[in-house]
Amino acid sequence: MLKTPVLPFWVLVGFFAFLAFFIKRGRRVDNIRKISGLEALSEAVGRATEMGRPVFYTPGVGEVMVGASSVSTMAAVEILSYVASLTAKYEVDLIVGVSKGDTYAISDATVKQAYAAASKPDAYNPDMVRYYASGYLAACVGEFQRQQPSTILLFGHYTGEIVFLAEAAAQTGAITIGGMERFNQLPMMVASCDHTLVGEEMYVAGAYLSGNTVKLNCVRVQDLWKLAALVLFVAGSVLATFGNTYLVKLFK
Amino acid sequence: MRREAPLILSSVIGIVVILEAFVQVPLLTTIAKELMDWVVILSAAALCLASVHLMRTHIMKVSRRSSLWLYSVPLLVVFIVMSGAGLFGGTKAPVFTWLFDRVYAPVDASLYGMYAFFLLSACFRAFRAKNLLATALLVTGIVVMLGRSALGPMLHHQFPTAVEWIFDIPNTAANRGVLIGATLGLMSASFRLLVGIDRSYMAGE
Amino acid sequence: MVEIDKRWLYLVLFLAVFVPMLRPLGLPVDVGKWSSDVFKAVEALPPGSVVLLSTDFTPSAEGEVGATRDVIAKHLVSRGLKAVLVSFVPQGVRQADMVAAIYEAAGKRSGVDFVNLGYVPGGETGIAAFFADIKKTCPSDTKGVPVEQIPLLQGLDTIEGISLIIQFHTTVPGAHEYVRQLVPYGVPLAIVISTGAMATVTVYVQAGQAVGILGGLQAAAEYEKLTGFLGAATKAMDSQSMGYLVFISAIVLGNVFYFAGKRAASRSGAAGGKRI
Amino acid sequence: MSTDIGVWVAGLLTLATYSYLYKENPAYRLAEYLVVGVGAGYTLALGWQNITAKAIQPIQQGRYLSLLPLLLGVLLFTKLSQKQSWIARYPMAIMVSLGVAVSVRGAVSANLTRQIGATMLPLTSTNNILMVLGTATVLGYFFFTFPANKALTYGSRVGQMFLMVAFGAMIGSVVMLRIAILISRITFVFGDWWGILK
Repeated sequence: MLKTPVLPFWVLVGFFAFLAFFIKRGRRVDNIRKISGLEALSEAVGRATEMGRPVFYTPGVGEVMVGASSVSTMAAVEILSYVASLTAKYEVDLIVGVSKGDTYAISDATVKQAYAAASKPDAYNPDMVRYYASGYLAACVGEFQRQQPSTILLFGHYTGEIVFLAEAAAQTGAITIGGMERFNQLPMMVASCDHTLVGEEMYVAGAYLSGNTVKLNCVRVQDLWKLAALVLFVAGSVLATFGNTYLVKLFK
Repeated sequence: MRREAPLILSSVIGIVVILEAFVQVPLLTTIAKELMDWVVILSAAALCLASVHLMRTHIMKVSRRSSLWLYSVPLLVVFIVMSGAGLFGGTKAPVFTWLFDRVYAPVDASLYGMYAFFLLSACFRAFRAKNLLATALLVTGIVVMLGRSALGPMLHHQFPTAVEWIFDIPNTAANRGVLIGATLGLMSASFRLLVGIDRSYMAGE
Repeated sequence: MVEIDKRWLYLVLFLAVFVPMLRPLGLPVDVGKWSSDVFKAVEALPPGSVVLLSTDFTPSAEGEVGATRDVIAKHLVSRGLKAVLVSFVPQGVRQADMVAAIYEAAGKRSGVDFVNLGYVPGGETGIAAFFADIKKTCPSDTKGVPVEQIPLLQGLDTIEGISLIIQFHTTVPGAHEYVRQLVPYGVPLAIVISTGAMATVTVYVQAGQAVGILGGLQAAAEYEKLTGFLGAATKAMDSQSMGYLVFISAIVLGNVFYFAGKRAASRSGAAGGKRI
Repeated sequence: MSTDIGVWVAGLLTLATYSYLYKENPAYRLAEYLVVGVGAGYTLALGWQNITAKAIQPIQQGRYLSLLPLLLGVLLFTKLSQKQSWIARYPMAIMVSLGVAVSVRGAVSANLTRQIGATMLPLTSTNNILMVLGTATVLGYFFFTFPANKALTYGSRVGQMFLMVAFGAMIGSVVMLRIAILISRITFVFGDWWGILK
């Protein structure tokens, strides 16, 4: 009944089962490694407060409903939720630039929710989340120059435009923090931004920022599975060295 | 209920779509196919919502004469002409293709052509030998630039080979390490989204 | 830290790219072995030999292999070689037309010195059929002239009547299908390809299944140098090379400024360091 | 020089866009607002085509199941209302679930198990050893919850080194592509439009 290869299915089921188990057990997770980009986040919003200039946030060019970008866009939305709660608290202007319809709908709901949760529903303004459609890049870099945000945050899914976006952001003198998971565009972000969340770090951001035990347990499970993956491919390599290709075939 | 009902419904939908990829059940395939059509319709609906928002914002700007309202006028005009032509004349309508080819495409292509300048600016600032890690970035960057241009082979004939090696070995290894970690992160985030732990867009009341 | 206005950098980059376009510098182009092998294979053919040009590429690859197409066509014309043009990709017919235009511009006649047989559908199967019986697979040329009335094709039944194949690979079907189907015939094959895909076909040269590879704009420039028909690729290479020089100089300068004024570097201190 | 008005509009907008390199200015702003307007209209028209093809036409042909997603789409618009915006949670939750499900179902095999399998290399050459070591240390850089120890610290240091080499290489390799695109843009302005270049 299972489609071949069956391994990915069992890996997914096993991983979800581990998550469920660790969440249920609910132990505290300490010793979280410092992630400088996330440490800098609240500082950066604080800076905007001092300077009285807006925070610019963009969840990228990804679409919530397109497989390749869905989860990274949602991870960016999680971070947006945190940033919006800070801007609500400190009463700093927030501008969110989006390029896709579904991402707009979700981002707007998120910002509205965050302001409501911070007991500042009146401070929310529908103009905060701006839909630029495919004029996204032109509009973002235009806003950078006009608004002179003190903080520019770029998370989510990006393609080639990131080299322009991140560098135009850096040139305004704003603090720039970025994060993405696509490896081939990451370097451009690393080159231009003050801090960059690399790959998995972006998926950990929600847990890290909230300190929520449930979410931190998920990070714990990720770590254990990473360790397992590491042990597996090292073991597979050692076995292959001696001519045993059992593991290699299993993972083909 | 206002929170739980949509969550439960959406979780079921998500699980069906995931299962369909791994399990051979004709009914599941039929349902999943149907749901894939929903993606297209829902994302188009979200687009309409965003477009309404866009129009509303700029009409407001014009009527309130807020800053830069003057620019909102041409924006609204081309938006209405473009979507009107598209809706009633189809995407082959002459106005539609003219606006696309003569307004959208050149600006888009120009922005694309500007990447080189911003890449240069990024290289100028970022490639500085501040410490060991930054030096590694700098050295490989220069080696690859030389190896990929006509200049490298003039200096030393091994340059292209070195570049191939960098891409084959260290680059692939780093890519894989990031990919394995990021995929586990993605799976974990998917779980949280599907069961409703991460739901910033609908938390609270 | 010494700050330069980035706009000076922009200006320098623009000029570095633009000036060579106005006035090609003719920077030395280092000719690789694979390009010169292709050149030699063409040079070795006696005038009047028939070359098959299989332009299996789409307009999106124009920037990478368009210049190669032009310089090869000019080279063939100058050597008095005849050309059979065919494409196994629908969009490739337009590319074949461009080769035909170069032949016509040199006063060559369709049907005698060259012929464009148009698009052959069927992918790899189409290639196999074409090799086995050219005239049966293509009943007429793109002008509608039946193959029986085309002098060039008289006596040309299978692919064995062709002295050299030059195949433009960008998609499927492409070089891999050619190599597989050519096995029984042993006609020499040269591959024109984009830089990015080059690695996938190098094994064929090493195995002797291809005489050489022309990869990307760089190879076009090399071929232009070999033939003396300097054109678009040479100009673009000059622009590219100058652009690279600007990038490398900018990095060197950036470091010079950085070490010269290290003390003042605190603000953008995070830049370039450990920032991930 | 071209006499085609379309080429002129395109050309002027090209210059307006490039003026951003000097600084943000009214000409750039006009180009920016125009491209947002045209882009939004364009995507809207395409979206509408999709709704027609996937919902309206099937409904007209008696496939009433397609009413369901259409209804969900309409419910999304309750977001615009103050009181009833909770209804929009249904379509939004479904949108997120669908996207996430499609994303995760493909990722496990392509990006996880197959990558692990591809890293199992016989440790008989320097390259293979470097590959396994690189993948392992880069992965080590992403451990978040393990208490700090020497192996982890040094391992992730090496991993960072691999990352930096990879990043440098990728930045270096896009330079050519970016210059090539710039060349084609310059060709348009000075060739097609002004006719200076041939």
